[in-house]
Amino acid sequence: MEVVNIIPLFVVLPLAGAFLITLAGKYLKRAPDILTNLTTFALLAASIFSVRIAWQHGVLVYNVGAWQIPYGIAMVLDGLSSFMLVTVNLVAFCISVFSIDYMKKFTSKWKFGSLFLLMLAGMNGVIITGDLFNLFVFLEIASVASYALVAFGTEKEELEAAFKYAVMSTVGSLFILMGIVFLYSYTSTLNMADMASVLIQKGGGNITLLVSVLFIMGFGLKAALVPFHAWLPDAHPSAPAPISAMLSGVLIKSLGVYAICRIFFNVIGVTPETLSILMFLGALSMVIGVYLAIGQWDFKRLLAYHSISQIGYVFLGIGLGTPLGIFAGLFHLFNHSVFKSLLFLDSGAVEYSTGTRQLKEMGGLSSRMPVTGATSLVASMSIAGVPPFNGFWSKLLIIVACVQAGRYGYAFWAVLASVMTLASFTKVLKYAFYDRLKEAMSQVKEVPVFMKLSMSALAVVCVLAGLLLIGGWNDALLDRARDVLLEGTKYAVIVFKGIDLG
Amino acid sequence: MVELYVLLVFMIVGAVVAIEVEDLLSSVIAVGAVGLGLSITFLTLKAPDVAITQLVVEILILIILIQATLKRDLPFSTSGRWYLNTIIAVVFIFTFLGIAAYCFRDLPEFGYPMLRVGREYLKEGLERSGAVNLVASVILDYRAFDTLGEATILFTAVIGVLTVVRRIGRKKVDEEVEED
Amino acid sequence: MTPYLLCLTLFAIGLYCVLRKRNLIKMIVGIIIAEYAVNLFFIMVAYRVQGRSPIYSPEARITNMVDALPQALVLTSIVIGLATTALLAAIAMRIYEKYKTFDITKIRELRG
Amino acid sequence: MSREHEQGMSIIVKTITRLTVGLILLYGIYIVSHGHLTPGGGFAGGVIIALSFVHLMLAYGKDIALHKMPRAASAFFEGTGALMFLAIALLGFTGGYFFLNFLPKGEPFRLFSAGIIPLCNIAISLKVGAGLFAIFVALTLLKVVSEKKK
Repeated sequence: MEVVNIIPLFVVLPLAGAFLITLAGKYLKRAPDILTNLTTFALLAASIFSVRIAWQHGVLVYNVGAWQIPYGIAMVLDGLSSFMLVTVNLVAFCISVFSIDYMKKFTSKWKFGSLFLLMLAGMNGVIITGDLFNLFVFLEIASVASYALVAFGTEKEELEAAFKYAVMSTVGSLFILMGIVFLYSYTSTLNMADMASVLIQKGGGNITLLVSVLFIMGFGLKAALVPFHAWLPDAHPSAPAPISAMLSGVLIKSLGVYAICRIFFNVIGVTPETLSILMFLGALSMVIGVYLAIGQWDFKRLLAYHSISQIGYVFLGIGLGTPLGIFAGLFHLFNHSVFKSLLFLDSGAVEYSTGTRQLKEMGGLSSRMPVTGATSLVASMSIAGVPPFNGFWSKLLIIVACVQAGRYGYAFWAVLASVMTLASFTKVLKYAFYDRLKEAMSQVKEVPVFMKLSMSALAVVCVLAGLLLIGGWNDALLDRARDVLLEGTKYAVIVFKGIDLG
Repeated sequence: MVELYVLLVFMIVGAVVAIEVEDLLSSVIAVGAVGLGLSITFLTLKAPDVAITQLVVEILILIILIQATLKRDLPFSTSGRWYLNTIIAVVFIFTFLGIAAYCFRDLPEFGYPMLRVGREYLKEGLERSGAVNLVASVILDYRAFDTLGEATILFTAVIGVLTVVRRIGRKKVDEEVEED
Repeated sequence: MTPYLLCLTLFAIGLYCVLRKRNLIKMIVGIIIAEYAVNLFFIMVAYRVQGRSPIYSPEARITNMVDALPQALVLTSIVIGLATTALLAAIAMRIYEKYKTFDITKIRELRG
Repeated sequence: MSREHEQGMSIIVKTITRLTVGLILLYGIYIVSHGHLTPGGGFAGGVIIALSFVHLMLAYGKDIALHKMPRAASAFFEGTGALMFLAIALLGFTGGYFFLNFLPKGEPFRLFSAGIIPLCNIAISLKVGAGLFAIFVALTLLKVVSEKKK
């Protein structure tokens, strides 16, 4: 068994888990829980292993069905993919532990488990694939599963949010497919590395301009960048809490940010214009998201607006195009995955115990729910950028990168948005957790053990993630991911070299 | 290639009817006509596999949508002034087409594709995969992984529909709910 | 060139319908039309003048077949369209059950 | 709404359905099994198989169709088809690669040729046929229940 054979497992494992759950889940009551957790744990282990092998080998290419590039589909594991795999699968594992207890409030657990694993398979497929159309197929798997998961409670507002989300996201998919058609016609290949080399030979031309616009609109819709964000504040709060955490934490990143980075940096090649568009949209999302969040009194809706704002930070960092900027953007992506999913899990825990999402109806919960209170404190401090939590380091790096690149205006807006985030989360902490205990809340109990376990694990990651900046860790994970983006369209050469090695 | 233009114009007219007619059932049936036209267009463009699939999928979509609209209310959807809507639509479509026409000069001319990768399938496909139907050899051998994804999407949609049609979504923690 | 533009017109009509119409079924109709247009574009890109369909026959040796790859991709994309449409239709029917209408202006629980 | 009406359409439709539904099913199976030789394939054939059951259901009402193809059976076929496809993909590992066409290619233009392609077609058709029928049944039942509520 060669080491390269691990690559298809990232798709095969969750798919097999999902299929088995539909066969067995109806009859065996514990099967969905056990299968989901086993699968996500195996995926987490595999992704940590993948960091190791990506570090040792550089780029690993797997030809599905033994067909050579560009005739078959190739899967590519490099620094960026392994970084994203770790992010996605870490969060997914914690969430699947959380949902053991949380999903007892819903019927048909096997459908939840199956859809959850299908969504995970879609995200892993998007990250691992090296083929443009294959990326689209997996993107659609993840999207279709997420439409159904948003409507999981089948109440009025959930169905409505799911419909709105599904329509807008499908329009995004159509733009992406249109872009793929144009690129296929222009280059007559679908493999990303091959496409990059053809584009270098033939030169860009007007068609890449049109394709860039289509991709920014399409993936921007998936990532909820500001002019395309209207679905997110409805869809993310409506889903069950573990799914909100999944959507905000990793889905918009793997389908949106990762895909944009991979395609623009490694295939089409970035121009200063695309970078400045990304940066402008990022800054816009950052400010508008936080501005809209301040007025919210619904806990989950507030968090959803903050997701828009934090995605803006990621795009601002990556759009700078400097080594430090990309590094900070990716680091913030990881941090945001961790603390935003923790916050959504906390909101889920509060909803589980009290039955409400309105901040005004809560109060003094930290005395009744100590674990939830403490983890919310950690996560809120992280997102607001208070030292020494992880959010502080990444935001600091983004601002420093802005200043280094001479973009003082953007640095100012980043600081302003950070201050507003802090204000908004001070409000959350005050009203929900540290105010006087209300009468109605005096009977509230702490959540069951699995929920506590998963929240504590994520909180520990929040505290420790700052260590990623130090030495060896940094070298294995973040630096590798950043180098992939900095290489730009040399990606093609590197992938073809990776084949020779394999 | 006269028939291609005729079919395209037919589809555009059908699409305009489908979006502008007020009765939902008529709208759905107009979409059926567009889909039928599309299927024939695929045939004239030498894609029989796609034509068959398009035809059967069209029938299924039509049945599902008619089920959805039948015996439901007749909403008179478009409100607002019609000329305003028309102007917006025409401006929108022509801007889009203008940009596209400008960019399309880079694409290969219609009917003369580059066939960088495609030529390999046409030459070697029979030998290397053994399938006479080259489309089958591409979807199930060269790019079988895509087809796994495609089957998975359909699977996801089935589970998704079963999820959405549940009567009871939420329950108490220890409550047993009868599920179907 | 002209077939490409006519096909894009179809796409624009579908897109216009999704963005402007205020009715759930009409939005689904728009998405279906836009999907048709994208699929058609893919097949057009594959077409060769005087081409044959990409299936060998026992009698004749065929050389000028059209590109088989986009046809395979379109098969996949048709299925994706079917899956999305089925799910959208199911959600729309459930919404109808709750609100007794398909009109989106009367379904405003949420404000984004 | 009267009870007979709910149980299907008129006698003319029922008779024609009885004559045609078998042919449609057979045609679907033909399309699936010759997917690597003629246009069609697992997906189109699967949809045709599903349509034959849909046809039965539209003509005779839901009870008879569900008697021929119970929901548990369609769920089972769907899961089995999906797992079968995945298993074929994984069996490629015996030759060293995921999705390797590990079976002998055979002689062109024969029914048993092209290695794994016919098997994949069968797996897909099982999955697609059962899955689409399940979608259709779910939507129909949804409609029936909501009409009863009125």
